[in-house]
Amino acid sequence: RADEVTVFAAASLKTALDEIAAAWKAAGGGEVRVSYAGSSALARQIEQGAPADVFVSADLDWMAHVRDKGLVRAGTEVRLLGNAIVLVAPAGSQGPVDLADPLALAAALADGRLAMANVDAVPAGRYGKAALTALGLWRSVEAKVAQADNVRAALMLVSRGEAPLGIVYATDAAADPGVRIVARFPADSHPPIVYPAAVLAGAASPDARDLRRFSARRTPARSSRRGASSGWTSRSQTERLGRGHRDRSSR
Amino acid sequence: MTIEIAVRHAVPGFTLDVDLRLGNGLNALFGPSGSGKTTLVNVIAGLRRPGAGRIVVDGTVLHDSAAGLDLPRHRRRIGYVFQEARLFPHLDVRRNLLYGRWLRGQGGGRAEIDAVVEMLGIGSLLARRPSGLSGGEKQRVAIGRALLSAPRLLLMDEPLTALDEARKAEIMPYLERLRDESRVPILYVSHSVAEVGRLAGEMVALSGGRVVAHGPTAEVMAGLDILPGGVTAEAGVMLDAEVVGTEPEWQLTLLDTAAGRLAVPSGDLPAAGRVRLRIRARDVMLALDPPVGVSALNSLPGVVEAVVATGDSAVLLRLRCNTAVVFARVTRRSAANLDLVPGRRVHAVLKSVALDRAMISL
Amino acid sequence: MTIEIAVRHAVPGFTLDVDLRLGNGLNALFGPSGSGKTTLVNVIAGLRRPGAGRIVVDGTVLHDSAAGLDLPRHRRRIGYVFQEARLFPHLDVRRNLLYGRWLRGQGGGRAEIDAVVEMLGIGSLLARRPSGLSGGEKQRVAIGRALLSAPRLLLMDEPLTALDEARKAEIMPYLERLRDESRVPILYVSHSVAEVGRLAGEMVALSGGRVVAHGPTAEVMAGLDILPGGVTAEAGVMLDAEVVGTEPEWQLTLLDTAAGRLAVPSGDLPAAGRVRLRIRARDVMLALDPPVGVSALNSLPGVVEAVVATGDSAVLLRLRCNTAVVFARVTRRSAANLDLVPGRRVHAVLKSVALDRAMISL
Amino acid sequence: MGRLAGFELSAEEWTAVALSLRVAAVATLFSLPPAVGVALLLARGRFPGHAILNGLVHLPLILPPVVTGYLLLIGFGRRGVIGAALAEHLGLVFSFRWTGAALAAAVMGFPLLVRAIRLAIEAVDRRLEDAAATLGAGPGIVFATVTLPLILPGILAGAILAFAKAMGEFGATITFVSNIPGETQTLASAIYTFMQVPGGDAGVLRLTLVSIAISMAALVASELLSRRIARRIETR
Amino acid sequence: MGRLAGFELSAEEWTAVALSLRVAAVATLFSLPPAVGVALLLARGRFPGHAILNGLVHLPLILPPVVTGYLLLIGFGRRGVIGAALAEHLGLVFSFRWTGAALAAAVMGFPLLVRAIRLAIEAVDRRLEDAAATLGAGPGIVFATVTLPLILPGILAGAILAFAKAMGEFGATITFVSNIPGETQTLASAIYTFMQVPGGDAGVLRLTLVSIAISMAALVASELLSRRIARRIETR
Ligand SMILES: Nc1ncnc2c1ncn2[C@@H]1O[C@H](COP(=O)(O)OP(=O)(O)OP(=O)(O)O)[C@@H](O)[C@H]1O
Ligand SMILES: Nc1ncnc2c1ncn2[C@@H]1O[C@H](COP(=O)(O)OP(=O)(O)OP(=O)(O)O)[C@@H](O)[C@H]1O
Ligand SMILES: [Mg+2]
Ligand SMILES: [Mg+2]
Repeated sequence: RADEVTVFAAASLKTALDEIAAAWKAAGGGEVRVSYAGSSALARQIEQGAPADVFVSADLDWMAHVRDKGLVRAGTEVRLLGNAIVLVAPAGSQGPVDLADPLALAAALADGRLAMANVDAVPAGRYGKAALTALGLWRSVEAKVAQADNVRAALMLVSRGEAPLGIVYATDAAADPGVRIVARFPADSHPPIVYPAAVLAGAASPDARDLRRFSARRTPARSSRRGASSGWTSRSQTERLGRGHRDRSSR
Repeated sequence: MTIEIAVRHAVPGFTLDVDLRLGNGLNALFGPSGSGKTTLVNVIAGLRRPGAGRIVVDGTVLHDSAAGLDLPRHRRRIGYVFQEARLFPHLDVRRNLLYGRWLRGQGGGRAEIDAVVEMLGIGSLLARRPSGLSGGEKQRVAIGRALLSAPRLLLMDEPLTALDEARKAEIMPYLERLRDESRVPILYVSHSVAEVGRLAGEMVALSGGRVVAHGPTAEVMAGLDILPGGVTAEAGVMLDAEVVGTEPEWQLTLLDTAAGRLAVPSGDLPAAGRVRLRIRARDVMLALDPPVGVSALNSLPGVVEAVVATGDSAVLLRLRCNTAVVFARVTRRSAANLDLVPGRRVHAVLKSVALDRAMISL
Repeated sequence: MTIEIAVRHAVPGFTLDVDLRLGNGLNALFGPSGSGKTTLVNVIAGLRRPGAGRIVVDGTVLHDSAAGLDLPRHRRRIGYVFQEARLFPHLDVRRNLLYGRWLRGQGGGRAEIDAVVEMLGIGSLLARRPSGLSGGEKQRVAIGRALLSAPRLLLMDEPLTALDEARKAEIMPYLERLRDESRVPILYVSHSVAEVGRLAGEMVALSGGRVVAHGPTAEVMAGLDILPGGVTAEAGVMLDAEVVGTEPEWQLTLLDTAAGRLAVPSGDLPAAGRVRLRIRARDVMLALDPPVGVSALNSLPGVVEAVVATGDSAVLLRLRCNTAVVFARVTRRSAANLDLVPGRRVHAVLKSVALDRAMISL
Repeated sequence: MGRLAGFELSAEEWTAVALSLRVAAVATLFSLPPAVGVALLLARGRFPGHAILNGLVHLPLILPPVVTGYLLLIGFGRRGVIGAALAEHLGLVFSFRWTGAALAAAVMGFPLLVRAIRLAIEAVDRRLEDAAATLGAGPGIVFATVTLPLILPGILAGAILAFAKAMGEFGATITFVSNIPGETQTLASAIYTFMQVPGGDAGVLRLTLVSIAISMAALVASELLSRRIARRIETR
Repeated sequence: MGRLAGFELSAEEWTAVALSLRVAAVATLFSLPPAVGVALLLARGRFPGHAILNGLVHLPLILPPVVTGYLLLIGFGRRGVIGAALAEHLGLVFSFRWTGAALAAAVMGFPLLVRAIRLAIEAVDRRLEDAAATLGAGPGIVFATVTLPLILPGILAGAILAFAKAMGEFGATITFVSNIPGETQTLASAIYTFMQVPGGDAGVLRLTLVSIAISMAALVASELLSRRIARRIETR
């Protein structure tokens, strides 16, 4: 199936990539098969010779890991999408939280938990921890963090009311009516949130080489359902975010 | 105490249909393989629910289909010695024996336990698990387990078949005592006429799921020739007898029966009191004159009353000796030779050694 | 064909230690419960590996501990009727019966199968599963299964105990024929002297894991009084006999034995040829003069040779009638009355009906 | 020291080990009685909802663990129908507690436990139970004195399966009670965390070996125990 | 249509359903023979490596599924020691094929299968096997004609457990063979994918119900079958 592109993509990108793939196909770009899984699993699979043409990672680290193994076709790497992290609370809750106030976050939590994705392993968690640290808030909430398997699970903990606050991607917060954003983390408080994509060295599909053309169709502007902002950062923002933090491992 | 059983129970290809009223004591259930003995016993124990019927033991209704009544099996207080031992594999012999007792909170009764253990010869097995026991050992433990559970009715399904004669001879007197002293009625399944004759007051003969004969063992035995699985060799009569004296030097005991006086080996017979004596037709020799110079000690004068049955080579004759009936089986040729027709006066000659302990029940 | 068994097998608390050489035909293994019969049979079948020893059947070494040789059980070609039926629960009766045959690729032999099925009376059970069978039915199917597996040695562990007399009477002649016609040696475990006496050419008595008597059944039987579990009632002799004539009108058959001529009921006896007759000591009455006017048809002149054993009430006398030994059990009182001391001339009086089919083996 | 250093556990990891043991043990022990009950119902009962109960028991096996975790969250979370009631009336809180991890492990292991026990119950010779009944034992006593001892090896087999499963379970656990070091971070969650980061393989290996060692020890112990029980109740 | 629309499956989802069925069926069927063999070894064998074999069998239960998946990837992947050998000599490729998903499901279900069969074997009355041997049946024939028929209910119970497990398994599968639509995307992986995106709940519910329906059907069928077998071999 030479005309078919197999994309290994981080599972959190499903909504966005499905739209991009549909647009690509509509523009005569041929079939796209996307295998959604955790970036770690995908990277290990690529390492073991997976028949993937394109890798879209949830963070720069796993992309760097794959690149270091010599599995990425040189010069094909792009920053496909960007994102931001926000502090969310269940939909019915009160007021915003002032992240500049060193006591506000802990006070808002009271004896509840702060839902985050795994702060050591999952990108969203790592970004959140970095931001909280940069803002000097980490110590005050460290013991109250509930680390979920992934950012979606963290979101769910908040929307189900299990946790009063959570740190998730802006895209997730935008898609879930069960939560409202109570604070946005400054973009410079954490490493850039970018989703790098690259053509893999073993890519079989000729179309895959045209990743730039593929990635041009990225950035779904609007979430079709609610008409609100989907939360993805624009292309220009993404490029900007990437600069200066290029390829830095956050660990 | 009475046992009323009127049940109908059908499985594909077999129907048990009995209506019985049994008295106290030991009642035998007799019949060929597949005649429904185990099925009936299971129904009484509550292990099979009859299609229809009523079972009453000692005034307690165990089952009444019409009234929708069915006493749970564990409340029936029935001791059941199964045809296959069914010992608990996870308990040692001692715990198997005491299982029922323990449930009824009767830890005590050491003497009774010891007596049963001794009688069954299982003292050396108490700490063992059932898995290593021989067939007969298992069966003995199973008997002990049922005996010790203080039942109000004891069901024993071929309990002694796995045992040797000597062991049977040890257990039978115990069952006699149980029957006579404990007032626990016993329903005793057996193929052995000798066992039944010795132990059972009443006897029920089953065939094809139906009762074909029922009555005092003596009477049913007398008709054994006509029973299915005709055990001709064992046909005979049961006589009530009174111990009237002993001849200590010869170790003989004298019994007075309705047929006359008989000398039998003393063995463990009491020195006084009543016993029952079984006289098998095949053990009776007939003589026209009182025999002299023969080893047989007993000779009862009597009259031939009837030819009960005629076989190929032998006839079964009913004699009246005094007031009692005695059967004799002789060859047709002897019957012709001696002209043994009704009315003929004869002497029934009986060896004392043929009237051994197996023929006498206490 | 011979069977050599010299094995020692110990389990905690019990040691089997036998050294036997058995001839062809049916050999009985006799002994009280727990004496090691099943253990021995299991060792021969290969189900228990003896601690040490050697087992040779018909020249084939089944086991030789010294040589480290142990023929796998499935290659021993031993038909085994277990003490508990052990039918395959997932196969119907027919498939149970044909299991061994099917394994040996002998689908045919319809006639033989039909004969076995008929003899065992299990024709109506063929399509049933073992679970619903009665105890006796199971046992009969188990017998059929072993018989039909074309074994070179047949082990039967109390095969008839679960059966009624009538059924036994049907199966025994079949076993006699099997013994005589098929040349398959049979090791037959039984507690029943009657069965053993009728069927077995040789007899081994076990007690506590050891052989306490071994020899021709007649000889061992004669010594039964001294055997453990003394089955005194069954003591007697076995006599070889020749059918010399019949009295068709009376359905009697005349047998010539070393002790003299005897008339017995004809039944299914052949009109000519040799049979064996068991005469129980308890059935022998002694008379000083030939009795007249009595129903007993047989009277053998003889001489008291010895008092073999003396019990409380009875003595066992050894007589010589012609060239044969016959035992008689009489009360001590009779022995004294008639002065039955060695050298005394007497007549052994025997009822023909006491010499019934159960006492005769073909 | 040098070469072994890589295999030394951090304090946090020791905590995870201890927690895993506690979670697995509690999950197994507490699910035993209901598992025996359900197995008994399924093996012996003939009632209308039989198939449904059977299906329900198998559900945690059929569903992806995260879905099970999600359902647990909905049911037993702080705002969950059952969770709220339990918290109010019994003071029993599952959400973000190790008890929740135990609940998740118990639920995930339940089908394994029930199946093993059910198989054992179905293998029991009911004639022995009949014999006990004639000796005066009511259904409860028959169960306690005959059935239960006879199915012990099956219960043990099921328990060891459930324990092993609890040691390895993390999908439902992390979804239900997330991953709070010292509270709900079990060995499996810790391993998973290491799997997610590049270069975490050494950590994965180390904790995996610990997990295997613990489960092996449990396995060997259960084998010995079960062999001992089996020897006591063999019928041969 | 309107209200049902949410429950209609897309073409891709139908593919996932079909694939799941195939994966679960193949995994269960192919793991049956080795499971019976291993169960036999564990139940009857007395050999030095007994404990190790037993531990190995339980490993997939003890390890977090992602670790199992990772080990499979390393061992049976294109570059894996075993995977490379199999591909070269037998042309059997697991990596990123549905066969790999089946392998993962088989491995994950193996402990359940073995345990169920082992319990059944241990419940067999060996005296019946002895009887068959005296009738001339060698060990293999005894097994085929006596043991096997008697343990059928246990095998069935194990198979249904393994099948259900295969339907729900995704941790090891997604780690080993990824989540490629039409090739390795099973129902469980599809559910996982839905769980990862906001608003995927409807998809999760829909696919979960399909998964449950399939497993329930299998469950009910196995119950009926097993009851039929059990009736044939009851000893009462
Ligand atoms: N594993 C064992 N451990 C201890 N004793 C045993 C074991 N197996 C058998 N025995 C003992 O060996 C003796 C012989 O047993 P066996 O089954 O051979 O007796 P048997 O002669 O067949 O008796 P029965 O007529 O009652 O069947 C018995 O006392 C039995 O308890
Ligand atoms: N479930 C069943 N289905 C069909 N027939 C059955 C079933 N249970 C018992 N039977 C038949 O009922 C008859 C009576 O069985 P039962 O066990 O009562 O006989 P029994 O008199 O105890 O015989 P035995 O002396 O051989 O033990 C047998 O022919 C048996 O095959
Ligand atoms: Mg019966
Ligand atoms: Mg025996």
